[in-house]
Amino acid sequence: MSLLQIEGLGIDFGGLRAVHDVGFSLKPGEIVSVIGPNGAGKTTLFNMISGVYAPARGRVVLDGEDVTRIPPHLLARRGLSRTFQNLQIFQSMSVLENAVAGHHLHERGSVFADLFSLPAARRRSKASEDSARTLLDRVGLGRAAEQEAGSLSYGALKRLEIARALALKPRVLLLDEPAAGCNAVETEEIDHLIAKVAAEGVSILLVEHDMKMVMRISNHIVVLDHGEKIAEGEPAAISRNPRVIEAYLGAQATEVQNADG
Amino acid sequence: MRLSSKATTLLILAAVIAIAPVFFPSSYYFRVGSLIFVNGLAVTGLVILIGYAGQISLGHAGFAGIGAYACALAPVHLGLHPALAAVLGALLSAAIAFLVGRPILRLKGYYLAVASLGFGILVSMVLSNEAQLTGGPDGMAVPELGLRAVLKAIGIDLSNTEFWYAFSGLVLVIGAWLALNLYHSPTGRALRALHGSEVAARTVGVDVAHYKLVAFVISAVYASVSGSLLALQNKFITPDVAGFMHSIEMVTMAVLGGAGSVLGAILGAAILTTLPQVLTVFQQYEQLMLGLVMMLVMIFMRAGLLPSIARRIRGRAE
Amino acid sequence: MPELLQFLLSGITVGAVYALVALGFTIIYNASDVVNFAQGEFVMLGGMITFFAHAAGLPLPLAALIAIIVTAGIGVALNKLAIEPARGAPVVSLIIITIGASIFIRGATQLVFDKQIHRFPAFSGDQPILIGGATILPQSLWVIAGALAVFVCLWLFFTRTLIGRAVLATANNRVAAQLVGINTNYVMTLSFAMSAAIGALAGVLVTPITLTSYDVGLALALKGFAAAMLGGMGNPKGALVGGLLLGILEAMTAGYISSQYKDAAAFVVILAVLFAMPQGLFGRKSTDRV
Amino acid sequence: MKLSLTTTALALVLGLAAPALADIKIGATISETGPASFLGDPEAKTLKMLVEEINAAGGVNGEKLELVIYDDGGDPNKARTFATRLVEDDEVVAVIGGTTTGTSMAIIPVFEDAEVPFISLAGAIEIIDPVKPYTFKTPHTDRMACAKIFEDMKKAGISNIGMISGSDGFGASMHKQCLAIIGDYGIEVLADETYGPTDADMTPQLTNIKGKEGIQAVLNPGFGQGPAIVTRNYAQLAVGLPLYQSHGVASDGFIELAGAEAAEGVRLPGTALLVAGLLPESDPQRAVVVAYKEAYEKATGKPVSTFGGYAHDALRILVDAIKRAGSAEPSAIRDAIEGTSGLVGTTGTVTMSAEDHLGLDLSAFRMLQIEKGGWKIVE
Repeated sequence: MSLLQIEGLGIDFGGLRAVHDVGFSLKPGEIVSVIGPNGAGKTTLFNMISGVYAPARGRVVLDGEDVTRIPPHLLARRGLSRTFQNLQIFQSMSVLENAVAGHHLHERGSVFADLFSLPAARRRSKASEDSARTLLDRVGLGRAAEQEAGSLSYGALKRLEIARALALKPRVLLLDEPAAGCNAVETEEIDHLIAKVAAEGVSILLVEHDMKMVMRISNHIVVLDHGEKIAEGEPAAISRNPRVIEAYLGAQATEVQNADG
Repeated sequence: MRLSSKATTLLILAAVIAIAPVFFPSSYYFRVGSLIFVNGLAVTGLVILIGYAGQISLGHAGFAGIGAYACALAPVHLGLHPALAAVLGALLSAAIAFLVGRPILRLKGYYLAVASLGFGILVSMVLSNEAQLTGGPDGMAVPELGLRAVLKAIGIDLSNTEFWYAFSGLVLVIGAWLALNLYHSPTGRALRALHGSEVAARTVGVDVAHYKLVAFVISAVYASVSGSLLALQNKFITPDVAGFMHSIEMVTMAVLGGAGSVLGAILGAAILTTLPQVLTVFQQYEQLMLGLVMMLVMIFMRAGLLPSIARRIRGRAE
Repeated sequence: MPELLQFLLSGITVGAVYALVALGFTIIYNASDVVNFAQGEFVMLGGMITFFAHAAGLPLPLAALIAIIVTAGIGVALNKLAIEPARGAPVVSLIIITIGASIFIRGATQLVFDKQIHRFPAFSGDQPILIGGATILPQSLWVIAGALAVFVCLWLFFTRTLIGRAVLATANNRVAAQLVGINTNYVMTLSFAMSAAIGALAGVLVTPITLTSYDVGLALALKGFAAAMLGGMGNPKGALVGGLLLGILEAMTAGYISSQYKDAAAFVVILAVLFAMPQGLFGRKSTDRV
Repeated sequence: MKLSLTTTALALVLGLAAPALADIKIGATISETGPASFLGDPEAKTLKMLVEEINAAGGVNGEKLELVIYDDGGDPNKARTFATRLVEDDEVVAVIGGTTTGTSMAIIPVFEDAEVPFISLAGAIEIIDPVKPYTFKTPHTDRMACAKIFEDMKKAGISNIGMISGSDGFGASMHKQCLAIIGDYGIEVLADETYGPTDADMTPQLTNIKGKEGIQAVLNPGFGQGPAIVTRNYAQLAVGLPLYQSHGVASDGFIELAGAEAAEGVRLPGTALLVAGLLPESDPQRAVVVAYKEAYEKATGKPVSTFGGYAHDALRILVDAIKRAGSAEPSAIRDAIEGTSGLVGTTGTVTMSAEDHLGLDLSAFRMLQIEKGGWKIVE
């Protein structure tokens, strides 16, 4: 029984096929990686699954329910959460507040209670703050809680985004290049974190350029090139697949034309 | 430190309001003070809209106009007490903000600016065109609030300007308290989140359209109450209160002082309200200087006066 | 039927005034994403400087030329002193900076010149031209021709000239434009000079019809801004169509419905258009990049 | 930070407002800038010029006049603050001002509460009707301007007219007043149009008026550039009916803006000031208006306007009252102003009473017609 099912997903930008007929599925607790050269359409695929872009074709099915073209905030309620390739941190908030903000669905309540700072509102805030501190400890940012988010390093911000995404207590987590800009030690930490989260039963969809990491932690790999799925399978099989090797070697020559995905 | 910032802000505000009269040489200063508080209230609402939620409105004077004219019209036509009329005005503003806000807030940046501007202009146009009801551009009288007489009966005898200083000061402190509560609440976090990154806010489950609307409605109520206070204090009101220039003035006060901070925005209101009074000696150069101040602050202190100064002081301390 | 034609001619006259102001907004917006609320002051300066130069004895064409050059210089100064130092500031700060600039220019004009209303003679006399029972003043034709000429020049500038494309490239991606060797500072300066010059030209053309004084800028800027947004900011075609549409709408409302609510009708239509098309009639569609 | 800034501001205000004791301090709040600056600018210039003149001639009752003047920008809220400042902080003995009806109405309560005499320069009849003890005004009411125009129309046998009014305070107020009394003259308004104060073209409205069957004349209450554009559009459309303007455009500037050709034949009720040179030697106003006109034009280099004349009259009334009262006590001045009798000003001969705080009648208005770029008295 798959938790997330992608069927024939596709979108065009200005007449150009950015992503075409991509399909695969995720089981609970499974880690699936999407790889491919720059401009292959990985982030676009993420944006469609998470509701940021409306796909032109295909379906996204979450736990048996068609959630295609449902806006992101409703997907969040259904247990889907994500991080971003280009960081989307709430810059003017503290590190702690960023993590607390991830608890929005658990802490939202009456605006009046919030305006008058009624006990109910304070209780909600307190609960999400406690949970946020635990999450920050988990991603190794416990000591930075009171700092302004803008003052953190790139790698730390990546982990902050993961903490924020985890705050939703998601069933499906989409991670867009979580290890980018991280040093070897940090990469390993993230590696462990992802494995642990998956072990708790959360399905993880991962876009990552660090091939060693991908090969190490993925249960299943989907390969995109020029917006289309060219291969799919277990890590070992993928690393031997001639089409994949060709796509990666040829990528250097074509990278310039596909400036962005 | 962070948690006590709310208490600190309220304490500073209340202390300044309470102590300032000691230095007042004449009751004219009470008048200027009460104007600062009335403007400060509207601007505190804009802090929620601009500073928290990151949305622009160039039409909020429209809500001030609704609040002001409610106090002028409801007592005459509906027989309401002026205080209830102010409440009615606030409810009406909230309802209109709710209806207008949903489509307007889908727009971004300059498009949001022009749409809100259009709304404000429509309100002021109705107020000056419907002369049978509103007295047209020449304005109309507003009945007495009557609270001063009540206070006198229980032994607190205040002059008119003193009363309005105290009363609008009190309302401002309450307004600031609510805004600060909101800042540290789940709703406030949702607003600041969508300000920081709309797409990230969505992915953590924030219904962006809903929360923008919440901020818009709350700030409309602030503007409406501010308009009511102005009308009741002046006992006379003209459509200027809803005019484009008043909208611009409100936004300028907020941004000049620091739209992200309640105290900063109130400081902005204080500066822009006293500036014309201070500049009367350089009357001819008043516009020149006002324009210059607006440009210089925005160029050299982008976050607004108070946050920029605070940062500089903190920077020196470290 | 002559009424309809008269309303139409009136609408086109006023619409051409709005279009000229709106066109001035497009260049600066294209180069820097700044909506310059001081654009109306450029129009005012064009009219005021021309009037005073003409009153001092200069022939009208020379007075107009001086006004355009001086205003262009003021535009450059505005860019150098207020816009360049504020690069990267949020929209609301830029709105306040340019409104501050407009208040400043108004204050200075009232000191340098005066607070009276002025007019200088129409270029080709005041004898109305009869068209099918309706009339139009020769000066209106000058304004309409001016709006069309500016539109065509801008269109050619943006599509056919290297520097015009450089302006667009700068708007698209400043860093990339710098990388391919575009002097973005020069582009910005040029844009402000051109916008100011177009504004001043508008002032020269419309003053015989609308009259001028130190404080006409704000109203013109608001209408021009609304017209530009209606058409879609940044697109010369949008500015032209938006301006004409707004003018005709006002004239038709004044003629057929109520002159009291003609401005209201204009804003209602703008709101309606923006609700249906959030980028205006001809605006660029934008997609969030994440 | 906030405290020190506020105290600096306070100190500034305080230091600059330090009173000089021996002088008679009078105040003014005028719309020198803003949408009514067309009216307020000449008013402020007149006050400053006359105070200088009076002081040069030895002052009033041996004391010098000190004028504290503020620019309210036409904003009633600002005007209210300045009014409070004049009364509470500057402690003036009387105030001239309120360029517009809106600003005047907003500040009247301040003066009535403080019992300081106030002379308004605005048109609406509400300012002095009902009579308030401390409030006076110098301009004719809009209602009187309407009456003067309707009288002239009636004489010419006109019974159906079209109206096109500015939607600003001046136009809207006069529009209302005219409609209130038009029935008394048996005249009917068949078309009632408006325009905005910054509009560039009024041909649609005028086309509708022109197309209405039976209209015999058109009346345009308004001030500023609007009436000039109306007049030009009127000529452009060749409406061909008599055009009446209001006293709001009674200045030489209007003829210049509208163009002599388009303005030919336009009638309006004006004050003696406009036709100073045309007045017969025997006219009691001649000496006053000629003197003011010459002094103003010499001092400012600009032509006089009716509005400056309002300020002139207000100051003359005030100074006359202080002289007669022999005291600079606000209540004494108030009583003396109410006792003003036979004072010749630019608007007419002023005789006030407890029931009449304006003191002018219709004879003060003169029906003027524009001919060949100049004024002619038609009576």
